[in-house]
Amino acid sequence: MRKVFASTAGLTDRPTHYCPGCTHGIIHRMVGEVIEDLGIRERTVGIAPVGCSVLAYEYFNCDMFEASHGRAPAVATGAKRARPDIIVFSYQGDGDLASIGMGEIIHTANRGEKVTVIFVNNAIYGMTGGQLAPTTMPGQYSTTTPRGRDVRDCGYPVKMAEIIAQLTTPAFVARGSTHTPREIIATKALIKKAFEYQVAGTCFSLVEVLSICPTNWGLSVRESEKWLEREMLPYYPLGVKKRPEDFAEVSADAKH
Amino acid sequence: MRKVFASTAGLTDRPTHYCPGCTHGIIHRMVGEVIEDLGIRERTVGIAPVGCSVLAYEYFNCDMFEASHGRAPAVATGAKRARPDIIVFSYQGDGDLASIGMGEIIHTANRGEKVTVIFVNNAIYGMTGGQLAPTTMPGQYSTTTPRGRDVRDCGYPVKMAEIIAQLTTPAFVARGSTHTPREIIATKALIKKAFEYQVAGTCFSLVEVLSICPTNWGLSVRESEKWLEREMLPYYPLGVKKRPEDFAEVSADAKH
Amino acid sequence: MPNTDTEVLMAGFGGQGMLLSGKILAYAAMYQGLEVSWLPSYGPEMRGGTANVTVCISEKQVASPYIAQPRALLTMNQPSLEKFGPRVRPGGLIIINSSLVPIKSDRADCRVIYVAANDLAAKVGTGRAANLVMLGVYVGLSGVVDAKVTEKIIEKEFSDKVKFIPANVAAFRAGLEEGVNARATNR
Amino acid sequence: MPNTDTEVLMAGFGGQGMLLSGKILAYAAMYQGLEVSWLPSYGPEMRGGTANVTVCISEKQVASPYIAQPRALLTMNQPSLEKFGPRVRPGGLIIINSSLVPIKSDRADCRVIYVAANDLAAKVGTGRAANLVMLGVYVGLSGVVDAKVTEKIIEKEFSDKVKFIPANVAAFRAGLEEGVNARATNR
Amino acid sequence: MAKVLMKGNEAIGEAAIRAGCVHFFGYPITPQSEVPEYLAKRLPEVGGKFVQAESEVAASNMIYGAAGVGVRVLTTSSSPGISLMSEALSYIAACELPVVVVNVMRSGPGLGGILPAQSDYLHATKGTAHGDFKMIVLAPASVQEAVNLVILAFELAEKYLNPVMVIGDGMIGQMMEPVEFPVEGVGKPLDPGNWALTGCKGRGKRIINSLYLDPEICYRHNLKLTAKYEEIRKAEQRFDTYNTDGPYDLLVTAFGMTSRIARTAIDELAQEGQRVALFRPITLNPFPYEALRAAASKAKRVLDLEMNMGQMLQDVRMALGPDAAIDFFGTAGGVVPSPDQCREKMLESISKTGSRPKAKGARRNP
Amino acid sequence: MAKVLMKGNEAIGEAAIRAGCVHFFGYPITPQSEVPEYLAKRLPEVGGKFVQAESEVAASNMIYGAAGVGVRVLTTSSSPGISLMSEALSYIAACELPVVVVNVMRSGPGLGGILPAQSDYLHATKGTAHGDFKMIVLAPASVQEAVNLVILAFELAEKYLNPVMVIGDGMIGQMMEPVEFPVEGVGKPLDPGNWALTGCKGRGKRIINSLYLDPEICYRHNLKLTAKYEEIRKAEQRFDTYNTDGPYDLLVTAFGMTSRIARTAIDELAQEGQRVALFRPITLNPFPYEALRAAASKAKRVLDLEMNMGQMLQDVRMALGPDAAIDFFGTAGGVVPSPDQCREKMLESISKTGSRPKAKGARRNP
Amino acid sequence: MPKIEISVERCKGCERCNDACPAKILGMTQKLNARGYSYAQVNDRRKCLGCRLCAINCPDLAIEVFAEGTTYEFFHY
Amino acid sequence: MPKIEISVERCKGCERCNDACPAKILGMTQKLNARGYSYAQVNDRRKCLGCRLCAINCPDLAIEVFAEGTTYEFFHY
Ligand SMILES: Cc1ncc(C[n+]2csc(CCOP(=O)(O)OP(=O)(O)O)c2C)c(N)n1
Ligand SMILES: Cc1ncc(C[n+]2csc(CCOP(=O)(O)OP(=O)(O)O)c2C)c(N)n1
Ligand code: SF4
Ligand code: SF4
Ligand code: SF4
Ligand code: SF4
Ligand code: SF4
Ligand code: SF4
Ligand SMILES: [Mg+2]
Ligand SMILES: [Mg+2]
Repeated sequence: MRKVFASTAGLTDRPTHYCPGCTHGIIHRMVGEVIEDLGIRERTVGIAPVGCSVLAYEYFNCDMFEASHGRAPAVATGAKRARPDIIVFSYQGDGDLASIGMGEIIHTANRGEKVTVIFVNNAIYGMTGGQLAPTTMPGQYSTTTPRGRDVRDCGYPVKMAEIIAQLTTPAFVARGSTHTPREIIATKALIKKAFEYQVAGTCFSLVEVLSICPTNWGLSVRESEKWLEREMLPYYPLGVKKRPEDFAEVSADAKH
Repeated sequence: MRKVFASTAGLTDRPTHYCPGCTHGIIHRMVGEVIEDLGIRERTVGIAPVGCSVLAYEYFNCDMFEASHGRAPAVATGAKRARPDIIVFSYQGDGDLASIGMGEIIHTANRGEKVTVIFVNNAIYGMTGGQLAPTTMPGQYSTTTPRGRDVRDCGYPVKMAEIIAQLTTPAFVARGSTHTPREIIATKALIKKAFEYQVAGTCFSLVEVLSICPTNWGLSVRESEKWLEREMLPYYPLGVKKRPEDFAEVSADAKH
Repeated sequence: MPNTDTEVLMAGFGGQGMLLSGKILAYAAMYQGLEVSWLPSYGPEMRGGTANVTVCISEKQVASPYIAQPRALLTMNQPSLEKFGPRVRPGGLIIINSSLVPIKSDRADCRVIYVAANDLAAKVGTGRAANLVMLGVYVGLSGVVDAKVTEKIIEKEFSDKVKFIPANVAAFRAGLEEGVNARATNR
Repeated sequence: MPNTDTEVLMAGFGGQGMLLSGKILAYAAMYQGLEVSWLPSYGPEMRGGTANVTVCISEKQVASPYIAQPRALLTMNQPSLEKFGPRVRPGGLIIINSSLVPIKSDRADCRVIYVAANDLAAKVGTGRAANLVMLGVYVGLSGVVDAKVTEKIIEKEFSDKVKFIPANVAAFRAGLEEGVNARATNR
Repeated sequence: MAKVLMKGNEAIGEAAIRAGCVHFFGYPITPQSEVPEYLAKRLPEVGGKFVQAESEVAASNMIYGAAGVGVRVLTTSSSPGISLMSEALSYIAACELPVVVVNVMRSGPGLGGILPAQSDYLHATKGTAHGDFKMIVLAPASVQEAVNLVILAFELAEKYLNPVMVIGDGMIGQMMEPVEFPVEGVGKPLDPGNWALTGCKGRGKRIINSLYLDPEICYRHNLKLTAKYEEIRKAEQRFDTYNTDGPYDLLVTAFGMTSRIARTAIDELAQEGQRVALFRPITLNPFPYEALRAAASKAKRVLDLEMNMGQMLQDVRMALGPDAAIDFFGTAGGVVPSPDQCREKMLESISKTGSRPKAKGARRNP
Repeated sequence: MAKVLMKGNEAIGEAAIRAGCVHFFGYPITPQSEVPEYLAKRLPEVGGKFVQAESEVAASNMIYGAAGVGVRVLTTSSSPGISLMSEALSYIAACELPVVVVNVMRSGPGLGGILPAQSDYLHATKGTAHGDFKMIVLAPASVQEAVNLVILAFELAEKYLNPVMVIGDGMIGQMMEPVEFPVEGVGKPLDPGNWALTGCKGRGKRIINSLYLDPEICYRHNLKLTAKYEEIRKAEQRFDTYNTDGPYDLLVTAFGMTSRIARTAIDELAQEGQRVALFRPITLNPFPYEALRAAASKAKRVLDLEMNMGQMLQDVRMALGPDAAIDFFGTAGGVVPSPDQCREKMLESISKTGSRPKAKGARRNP
Repeated sequence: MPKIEISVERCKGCERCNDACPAKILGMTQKLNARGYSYAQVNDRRKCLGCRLCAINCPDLAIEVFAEGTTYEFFHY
Repeated sequence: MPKIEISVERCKGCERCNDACPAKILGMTQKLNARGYSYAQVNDRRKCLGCRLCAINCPDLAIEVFAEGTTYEFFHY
């Protein structure tokens, strides 16, 4: 018998602390597998955020940083500039990347740092117990919007992949999901592409991955997958948002 | 004889400290005139940034804050939420708004705070002596890019109006310029619209205004205007980027 | 009047309701004019971990709400018994939910009571109210708070889920009876 | 050997080159083995303001580079004369560029020299080198540094704009001559 | 009003409302997230405004904005979040705006852990940020006191136009104790005085600013602030003592919850005839140096107990001098010292004094 | 190497290069912008990396990342910018990474002004951020010493795996003085030791982290750090004295540039026969308490001079005790005390001691 | 014949494998594992297609898939 | 006849008004004002259109424009 699916060298074999059904685990596995597939484990440095995946440094089987809340892209910048030969990725939640870390992610992307960002959008603050995230859906309950997200008060959810994609600097930006095996397969391909661009030294890359949080959504795992599909997918369309190949050189050379 | 052009009640009559030809002065005047035109001077609170316009609190003839570098939109949020009856505007440079203050401006816009932001893009850090701004043009000299902005190192200039315009939350977003009387006239109309939306309680509004910095560009005033037209205009197209009227209600109401 | 100064540690898995039992006990004591504190463990947001609370009751202001050696332990799961059992003060009280804890305590210097709280609770209503059986046993045994007052608090706590009141009160009473009996029989 | 310990304040509008004159003086002193410090005013980035620099020269390590009462003042504009004139130490030296400063100093207790620095500079090359006329006067008068060394420094400072060297050296020499004469004539 | 049993974090939120503060800007962080959660529910009910800021940097600048337009305003956070507020707190102090900041401390440094600690003492009292400024810092030791001090914090903030920080450890945020609230609306509406930016109708324009380009003016501004801090120092020192009536051999210093753990140990030792007293500063700034010195003068030795590696210890040393006999015991990382540990450390200290226990049972153990 | 005349800010940049540091991440701010400007030019020439960060928050996290992968790294800023680095500095200290931070201080609080000040003493030495950690803090008094201390800073940072701050006022950044640099590359390449994240080829994975959920482990980590600070305290105190050889009536304490102004006044007073000595701490942390005490024991009185409202004064008090006769004179807001002002304050202090001047001209005025 | 192996101790009982299996051969136990979770089990081993979808959908790397002979990977995973 | 007035002391000599004037009637003085700037002046008063463009283009509010009788505002400013 041949193993056609097994654990990956990109992850340690430590069981995770995530809740049953939490798709952080799947996203970890995909990143781990890509690291293994590309043969870059021994030159990869990962950066864990502050969020439910704060312990990601225990799970990824490569050198790991733990960054302060939201600043993983700045840490990534420092690491990659100092050692351009290593592969640097950050793994960040929506509170981390899209709220407190908005400035860092946009500028890191805009500078075109040759790093890869895995952005886990679960529309909530998981770790701290279900507060509003910038990506929380209109009407969605959170502990800091006990009457549901009121768009007149909190505005609409931010679409990070689209925001980053729209910067002029060449990049690979895409959005995947984890609510079905089909989307997981597609998302893994996106993550692989993202790392490949870094390995080739081409550009910044970011993959936003829609993820479920049954615990703080107050839903079963199955209901959560349905809710993601029904509520999040229309607002957060999947697919590639930007490729470096599409870049039309801005001819400007504004010496004066 | 009738005065058909005179100083405005929206400004104090203190001469400014700006360099000869610096268009900060024109942008001040336009804002002051709009405040006068709309009859809101006595209920307006302005917020000066840290940048060449740090002393704007001396020039605007209304209640004024001096904010910390980049955080004017957060100050505006606090002020407006606390007193929804006042008209709140911030006046910020490109270092202030687009570099250190990137997180604050995006979230303030995204929450749909009913405030108005005047964003002065002069493609440089004026006050501190000509360092790279996020909006500095490719190849442009700055004291921290002594060989010109290398886009492989610093990425491409950020287009703030486009970034803000692209958020889902309804807003009025536009870009104007100051390099000719024609554009000044058009820009004043944009600034007026921006304030009108706030007065009506409709939405967040932002006007990006292209401005010259002869001192740090190392050009004469006339050369600066030409340079703005030749180098900046193609990259930073003028016009209205977003209007609240265009907003198609996102039907989502993701209660669960 | 008995010296009511005491500290109780109530422990179980998250979701087993021991924090609520502790709150009811604290409220009951407070309503009787006693000073109280209710200090939960708040670990990192790890899922499925244990949850415990220390309730201190005193006639004077509670000094330390953090108690290393409580006078009583109520435990709903084995890890908690293993972790906290050894810490109970000599001469103290240990109440174990034998429906869920398969092992015994080895504390010869404490009074140890085994109650099949889930079974008892299921019998009088629902197994989910096992936490109140445990509370009942403790109240019956220690007499630290008045049972009637405690029942009122239970009713108040469930005032927005009225339909759960009867089963929870019944579970409390079932535990209370066990406790009162135990008090009468031994020691 | 004369006691060379001194402090000179050089002031003018931004762009008039007094910071550079100060730097040349400091360099010249340094090359002669003296200790020096060069402390510019750095005001807020207000445009068109005044710029001044304090150069301290000492045989021992310079103590305070910040001097409230300098021994000498070289001034290229009226505001600086008004501001700093009163601060010069009694018995000190004030050199005024009379090409640009229409007023006189009222310091009877100081030696005051008026030099039409711009005119002189224009005569020997370019008016833009007035700052070096001023420096020349000071060097000639005070003898604090060697004129030849100073000329070498000037050449070095302009080494990437060689074509400006002759005019600047000429301006320095013109000033020097004035200074040496003044030294000989009075006091 | 009757007593209610309430979690410290929620009681802090409610206390603010009772003080008349209905504006909150803050960012979630354990172990204080129940404050914003509670206020997100409550504030709309009382016509207030709750805003979840995008970060602590933003939150601290939002309270600057809200205080500047003349409303009472609160933010709360925990250690790393408070560090991010450093710059804004310097601005707020410089502009003399009244704000209240609550820090429910967790362990550090860095991300540390979420369990109780007292290791932000120095950041709060000494070096909050750049420039010469000081906050008033209040340290409650019970949920009731947290309520009282939050209310006091608003009073002091407005009296002195200065930021006030209430600083407790995670325990105080997470525990429930009975509390009694003063009647609703103790706080009269904040008086926007002659400084708040309310629109210049009927008066000259106002400016809230901390930039002073002229050094002399900036100096004068600093002197003015310093004079204010001196006034605060003289008028606002608060502390509590325990067992100081009779004679005692050892004086224990402790603030916040640690003082209660110490009390348990002191009571136990009293039963053994050991005479130990407690000095608890309530205002960590202004620190009650003279009062501590007076209390220590009656003891042979001082033992400082903290949930940190010796931060208040600096002030204890400052009060008593470099030659004073001061012992220290501190825990960190979320480890709460047990009453037994404290007891042991007290006995160690006592043994160094050479004192013998007095008749057992001299004092009753409550 | 021959001496060159150089601006302090540029010399600081060059010193870093000479120490082997070719990575810089920072954000412009007056009066230190010449450091990044200089390095933007120089670093590409020596194969280094210059990155203008989007903010000080980002810059401080970039140096965390760069130090974590094992390169020597520098950031520089001025007061408000340093406040924004608070959180990251706590992380860096917790993770025991070697970084050097230069603070060219300007006046505060808030935006303050851009002129010289020394008002970040307490933020640097006491309460940089949340949690129990300390930086090593070095205070140069000349451009040459700034160069030397920047080089020393890298050595100490790497020896103790701890952030080191070099702290000077705006004057030191802006003035030119002759400097001599050590030969290029004093610094051997940084030894990535057993901690740097270089990719796990040929070894187990490494983690750089400050999260310790288990309180016991977090406690142990704190104890380990504290032990390190104790080691630093013992080994690294540095100070300078002036005029302490003979007898003296007054001891002046001052750090950084203020000490030089004081020296001018001391020299003048010596000509008048007044005996005044100077004590200048070079390491503000660890502060040389014992050495100061020894120096002060020979004087009748101490006068502390600072460009702030009395920050180092706390350490002087800590060293000498609450009963010591200590006077203070401080300026703020960018006002630099003049030698004359200092002289006057010294005379005032001397008059309080009742001493009379000794024979005039006893000491030569240089 | 392809087959899968489920790690009792890694499984958290989320049932995502159950939903993913096109052969509908997976179910949950009544028994609890050491961490208190009811865990996944194969109800009908013979019908396993070796398609890996259960493993792909599992957040906890609790499933390994084995196959013999030639396998056709319709999707690269 | 429309006319403009230039404030000698407010003017910084940037020449933007010169460039803006459609009638090309503005120039700069040789004299300097108190702040050291050569300032704007009207060379031929009679040709002024009262169009306000010089004032609109001036960063320093140094120009006031006066007109008599009916004016047609082609652009609202
Ligand atoms: C400076 C700072 N602010 C706040 C926190 C508290 N905090 C920890 S995780 C988190 C948000 C987590 O949400 P997200 O990034 O969406 O990750 P998730 O848990 O949902 O995966 C917050 C606010 C912190 N640790 N540090
Ligand atoms: C926290 C902080 N960082 C940096 C600075 C220094 N600083 C002052 S203004 C400025 C940038 C100004 O540029 P911009 O915002 O573009 O305004 P401009 O002067 O060009 O109008 C900087 C970096 C500061 N005052 N505070
Ligand atoms: S709280 Fe939500 S995001 Fe966090 S582990 Fe649980 S399910 Fe996943
Ligand atoms: S430096 Fe530039 S932006 Fe600043 S006043 Fe001068 S021209 Fe204007
Ligand atoms: S491999 Fe496919 S068929 Fe077999 S159990 Fe898994 S999902 Fe079902
Ligand atoms: S998907 Fe994995 S964790 Fe979930 S039930 Fe199946 S085997 Fe268990
Ligand atoms: S009003 Fe028009 S025509 Fe008259 S001076 Fe001005 S620009 Fe020229
Ligand atoms: S535009 Fe204004 S400031 Fe410029 S030259 Fe004309 S009048 Fe003077
Ligand atoms: Mg999330
Ligand atoms: Mg700018």
